[in-house]
Amino acid sequence: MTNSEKNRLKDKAFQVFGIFCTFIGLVVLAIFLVDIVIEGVRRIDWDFLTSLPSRRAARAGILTAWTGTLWILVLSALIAFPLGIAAGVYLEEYAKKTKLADFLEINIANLAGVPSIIYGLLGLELFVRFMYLGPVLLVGALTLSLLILPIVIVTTREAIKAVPRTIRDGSFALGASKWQTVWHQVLPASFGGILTGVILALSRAVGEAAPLIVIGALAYVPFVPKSPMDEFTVLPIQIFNWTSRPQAAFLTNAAAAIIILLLITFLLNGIAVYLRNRQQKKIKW
Amino acid sequence: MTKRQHKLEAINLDAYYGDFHALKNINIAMEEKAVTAFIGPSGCGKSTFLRTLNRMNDYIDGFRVQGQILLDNRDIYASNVRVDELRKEVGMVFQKPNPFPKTIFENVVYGLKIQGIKDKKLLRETCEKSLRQTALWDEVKDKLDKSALALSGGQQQRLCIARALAISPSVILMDEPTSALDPISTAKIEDLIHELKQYYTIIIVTHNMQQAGRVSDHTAFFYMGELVEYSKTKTMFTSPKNERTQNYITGRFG
Amino acid sequence: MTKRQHKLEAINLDAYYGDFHALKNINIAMEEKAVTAFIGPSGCGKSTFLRTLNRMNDYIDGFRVQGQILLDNRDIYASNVRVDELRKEVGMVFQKPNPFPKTIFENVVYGLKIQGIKDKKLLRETCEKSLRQTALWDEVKDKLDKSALALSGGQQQRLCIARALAISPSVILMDEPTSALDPISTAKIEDLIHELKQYYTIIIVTHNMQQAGRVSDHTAFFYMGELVEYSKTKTMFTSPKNERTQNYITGRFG
Amino acid sequence: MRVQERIIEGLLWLSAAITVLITISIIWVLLSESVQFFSEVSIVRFLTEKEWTPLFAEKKFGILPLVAGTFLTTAIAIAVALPIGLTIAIYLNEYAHARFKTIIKPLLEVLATIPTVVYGFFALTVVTPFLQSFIPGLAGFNALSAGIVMGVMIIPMISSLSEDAISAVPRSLREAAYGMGSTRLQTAFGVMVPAASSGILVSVILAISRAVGETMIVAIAAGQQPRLTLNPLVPIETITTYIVQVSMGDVPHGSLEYRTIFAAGMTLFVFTFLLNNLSFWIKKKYQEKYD
Amino acid sequence: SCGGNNQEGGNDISGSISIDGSSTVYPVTEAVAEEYRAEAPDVKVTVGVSGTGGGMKKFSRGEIDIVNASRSINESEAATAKENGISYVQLSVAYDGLTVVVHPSNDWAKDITVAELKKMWEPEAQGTITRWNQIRPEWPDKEIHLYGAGVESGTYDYFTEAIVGKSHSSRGDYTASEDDNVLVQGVSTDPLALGFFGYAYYEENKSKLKAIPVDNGAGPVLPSLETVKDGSYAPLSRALFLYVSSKAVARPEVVDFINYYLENAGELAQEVGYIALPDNVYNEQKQKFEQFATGAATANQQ
Ligand SMILES: Nc1ncnc2c1ncn2[C@@H]1O[C@H](COP(=O)(O)OP(=O)(O)OP(=O)(O)O)[C@@H](O)[C@H]1O
Ligand SMILES: Nc1ncnc2c1ncn2[C@@H]1O[C@H](COP(=O)(O)OP(=O)(O)OP(=O)(O)O)[C@@H](O)[C@H]1O
Ligand SMILES: [Mg+2]
Ligand SMILES: [Mg+2]
Ligand SMILES: O=P([O-])([O-])[O-]
Repeated sequence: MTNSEKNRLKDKAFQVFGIFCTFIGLVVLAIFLVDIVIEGVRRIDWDFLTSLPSRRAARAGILTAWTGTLWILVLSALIAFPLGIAAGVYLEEYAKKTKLADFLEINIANLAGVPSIIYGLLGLELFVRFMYLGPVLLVGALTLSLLILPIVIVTTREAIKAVPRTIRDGSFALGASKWQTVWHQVLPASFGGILTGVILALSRAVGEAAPLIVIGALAYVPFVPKSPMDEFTVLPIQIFNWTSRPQAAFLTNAAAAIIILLLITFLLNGIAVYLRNRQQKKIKW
Repeated sequence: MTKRQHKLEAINLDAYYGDFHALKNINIAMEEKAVTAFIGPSGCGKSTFLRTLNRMNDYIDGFRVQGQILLDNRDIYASNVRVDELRKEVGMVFQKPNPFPKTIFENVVYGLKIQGIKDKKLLRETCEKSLRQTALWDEVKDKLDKSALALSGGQQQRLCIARALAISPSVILMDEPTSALDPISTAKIEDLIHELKQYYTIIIVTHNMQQAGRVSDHTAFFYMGELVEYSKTKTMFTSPKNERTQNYITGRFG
Repeated sequence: MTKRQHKLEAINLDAYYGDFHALKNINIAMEEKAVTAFIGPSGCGKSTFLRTLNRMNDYIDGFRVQGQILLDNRDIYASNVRVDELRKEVGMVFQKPNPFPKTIFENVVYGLKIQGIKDKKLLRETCEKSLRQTALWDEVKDKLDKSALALSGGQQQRLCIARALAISPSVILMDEPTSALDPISTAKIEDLIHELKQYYTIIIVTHNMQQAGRVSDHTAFFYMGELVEYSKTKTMFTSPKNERTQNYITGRFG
Repeated sequence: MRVQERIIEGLLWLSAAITVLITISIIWVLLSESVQFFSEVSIVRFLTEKEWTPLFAEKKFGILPLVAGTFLTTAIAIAVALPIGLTIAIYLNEYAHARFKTIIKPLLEVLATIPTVVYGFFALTVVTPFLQSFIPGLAGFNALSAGIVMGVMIIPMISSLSEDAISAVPRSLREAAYGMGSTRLQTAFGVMVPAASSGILVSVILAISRAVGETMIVAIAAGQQPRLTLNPLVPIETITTYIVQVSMGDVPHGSLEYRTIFAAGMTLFVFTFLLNNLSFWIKKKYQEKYD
Repeated sequence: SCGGNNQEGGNDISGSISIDGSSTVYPVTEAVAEEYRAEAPDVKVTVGVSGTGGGMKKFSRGEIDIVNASRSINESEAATAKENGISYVQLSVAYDGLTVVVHPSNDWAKDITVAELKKMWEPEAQGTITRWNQIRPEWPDKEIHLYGAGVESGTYDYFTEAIVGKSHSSRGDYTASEDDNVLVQGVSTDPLALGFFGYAYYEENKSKLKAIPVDNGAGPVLPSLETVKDGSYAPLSRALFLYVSSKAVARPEVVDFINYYLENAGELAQEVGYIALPDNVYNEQKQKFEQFATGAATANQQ
């Protein structure tokens, strides 16, 4: 009897500890967001969004940074989206379960685990040095595309995997070819999931600073980039730059820029979650 | 073409999933415009055999067959056979209704569309004809452009049959077509099978022996990859020759 | 305690998964040291009911019961009942053999260990006794410290029964205990049930009507959450009172 | 028709093959520069010297201080994230209501979506001053607050992956445990955690690999001073920070200094590569235990 | 064409100018570039911070137009420039006093001699001089945390030259950054810190830092406008420069920018915390540049 009571007590104790642990992360998150909002929100106004960088914290804005982020977002999507989906489709629908497919799978898992800064080194050597492109938007986008490609591939595969076998069987049984089945059934049915994955990947790209620093994108860029061959800066780099300044006014700027960056990240994630939920509601297999 | 000839025939058929020997030396000949039922305990190879009949297992890695399957006396595994053509000849219906997540109309005409047929009128006519054949027309004619997923399970299954009929096959394979359905839908599908066997050769896998008794002309009993017994359904259920058949039919296992 | 008294009794029992009404006003009394079988088509609530008998559904979100379940005339849903004590009284065996990924020995004595029993000798004795009861002792006595996952499916299932017996319950619930097994293992388990009913009250869910006929004293037929018919097994199979029972038993559906 | 199918398949194949090309490029880039580096600096020096001052007149090429810095921040991060993450995983699986779980899990995952510069900012401007209020000797740049914040960042990684691993344990096992009268705690630690141990291990390894490669948090908050120490209170430098530091100044292509970042990158790559493959191997080996 | 005709205004000038190099000069150039935006909005001026050394390397390879420098070009850099067919002009833009700083709570380091600085920064100090009391016995027995300019910087070259006696020679176990902000950040949050960087960075963060007077034999002297200007803050006073490449002056926007720079450098240098040169010196610089520009133009035409 005592044993059984002791067991129940331990059980309760762990429950309390579990609640504590679950909330500690969220509490930290909350403190953190509140802190940043208090610090930065008053700094955000139209001028802040439309001003170029300045040596005076009060006059400095994030126009270059957010336009750069937007450019990077679009360019990376254009590069990683088709490539990632095509690779995902190949691996899920076409590749035979051979050694080669195993190798591809391990390889992609590995790429997904390569630290982002290594992609920076790759971009530096390949695009900046070898191809002589310089630290321009296109190079940043290429570097980040390579970085998020594995994520896009993996999520594409999961989305495709979620399409039930029976749908493919149904299509094949009516005489459809492999590509017809993929095109008419698999892709439409998994599109929501794929899009979700791509957006999540992009939200990762939007937050990256390290690889861009390595390719040399840390500079005073007081103009809005007009083409992929322009030099650029992005929000995380602007934040990094301001964070490393000791003056309080720049830290306020950094906090304000962080709010914008978080809004973009959360927005992207929100869209992804929304799409995922809608997808789950819409199609019940 | 006279009735009661052999539409489909397996000769010394072996099938493997990788190293696993799933079908062992199957010899069987199925009659035209009749219903043949496959029965047997779970995992005995019924579905595997059924799916070799329209080469549905082609895309499974490591799957291979030895021996022959003759459709109208032509080996369907011969190298000059185009799988898509074969599948137009041999339609298939699955255990779980699997309508595409598209409209009812799109479901029925899918097979035609991927053949490149674009003629609106023809598509509409075929759609109506197939839905009438499956006694679904009256139930869905007002919502052809609604999602097929909104139909009930029984309706979905009949839609899948209609979809198969739309490309005018001569053989229809059915893998436990009623096992996910309620009694009333089951009865409807069974009636439908009765209707359809005038025009089509039907092969049905079922785990419900009473169903096999009700709908089929011939029954094949599989056990562990072997075809244990194949005979007229009546004979099989009244006087099985093999002890394992007997045990299975009387519910000693399964 | 005389035999043939009511061991377990459900009174006006309703059960819900969220809004879904899974069991509707069930009234049934199960006899001690006898085998009661629950039959019915898939989804009719057999498992749900079985699992209310040892409150296994407690952890399912949104699941709730109304009405009473009496074990030896005490309501098991009363607030002073401790679930872990209840489960020691009412053991359970599942559809798929589910040994823990531990040694055979550890599996059998798991229930004792979590009660805090550490006495090596006692553990060993109970282990042997339980394994003997399930006729498994001779097959595994030399590999008690080997992983239970290495056993065959049938052995695993008997191990799970042994594991349940080791904590000396008075009731054993079995949810389709043979549906994943081969004919020979099935026969062994059925024999075992015959043996065990001398000492235990056994309640078994099965989708195999012949099995119900072979092993049970009483049979309950569920349909769509209702208890349609409950009577002596022989009576049920020879002269069912209800038309739905009749239809089910003769395989009109399911 | 046939030809078209072939062409499409070819294109798809090409896309998949690009991933191999990326790997090859990474290895080639790192190797070609590192090989030149090691032709000037012996591997023995690289691995055994205790100081890292490749940019100074008195050049020392011992990677150990950077490895120590990386190890220190990673260890602190894991010490924070593992107990919390694992407890969360168990709590969500065995105790929490399903509804609660569906709300909490994505909320926790928010932690992982926050850009790491933001964490760096947080470590430098909030956590360090907070810690300094009761650890007097704490320098403004230090491994401690960077490690703690990194730990917070990877909590969801461990909790989510472990939670997945635990919920992948067949329900039947949990039911068996409950059926024997186990409490939730006994079920969790006696049955679920052991059964999911390979998945949990994988989550921890991946978290380590993530922490090892993490850059911005340490670059902002941990300092830039290569120092062979396990003292978490002083400025240190990680491998990643070194690469960032050098990239920020211009190091001319082709110089020995330029190559040091590739040698450092190679070291980092080898670490994470080994960790990733280890996790992959464990997953492959043990995943099929349950179907 | 030559730059001469565009001198008078040139609001419609467009193009891009890339500048890189010294972090010490950066604040001045940044300020000029920012103000210049109002003058010529279509000229894209990017300013990087690679340190004088880093900037010089890019400059001598012809990758950038202008380099910020906190020291004069050295021989090897000049040689590379010559190899690449680049000639250049050196323009002085301001004075700086390299400032030695500690944490404001540091109540022991009231002054420091050049010898003591040498003792703690010379290469031999690495790993051995690690505590305050090793430098001056009455200072506390506590760890010393050093922060200083990165090796690519002119500040580093200048400091090592002036203190250790040999350019580019120092210990390596300190927090080295090309970004002086990081150094300010580090010293201002580390009670055991000692660091050095350009005067502007001290000036801007006075409240968080404490400058220590440097004793060069003539008693401790703090850096300030006067002591830098009159040379009494020795040996850490120095001039800051721009180098403009001969290839770049062919472009009107570069010429326009440099003229604007020299016009406003005095005021802006003061604003960001440096010491302006006398007006006549700025005029000399202008003439020097004009000569160079015309010279380069003829050279280019040939
Ligand atoms: N894709 C596959 N890869 C490997 N083995 C398979 C595959 N599909 C089926 N099998 C195996 O082949 C055997 C026959 O399977 P099949 O699906 O034909 O059985 P079945 O008689 O249809 O059973 P059920 O009644 O459960 O549908 C089984 O042992 C099964 O495990
Ligand atoms: N966790 C759950 N949440 C919601 N509904 C459930 C849950 N478990 C079962 N149900 C529903 O309750 C009904 C009864 O399920 P139950 O598992 O008791 O059926 P069963 O008779 O045991 O069927 P089977 O023969 O397939 O095991 C079904 O409609 C099922 O969908
Ligand atoms: Mg089957
Ligand atoms: Mg059930
Ligand atoms: O001014 P520097 O950045 O070269 O020291």
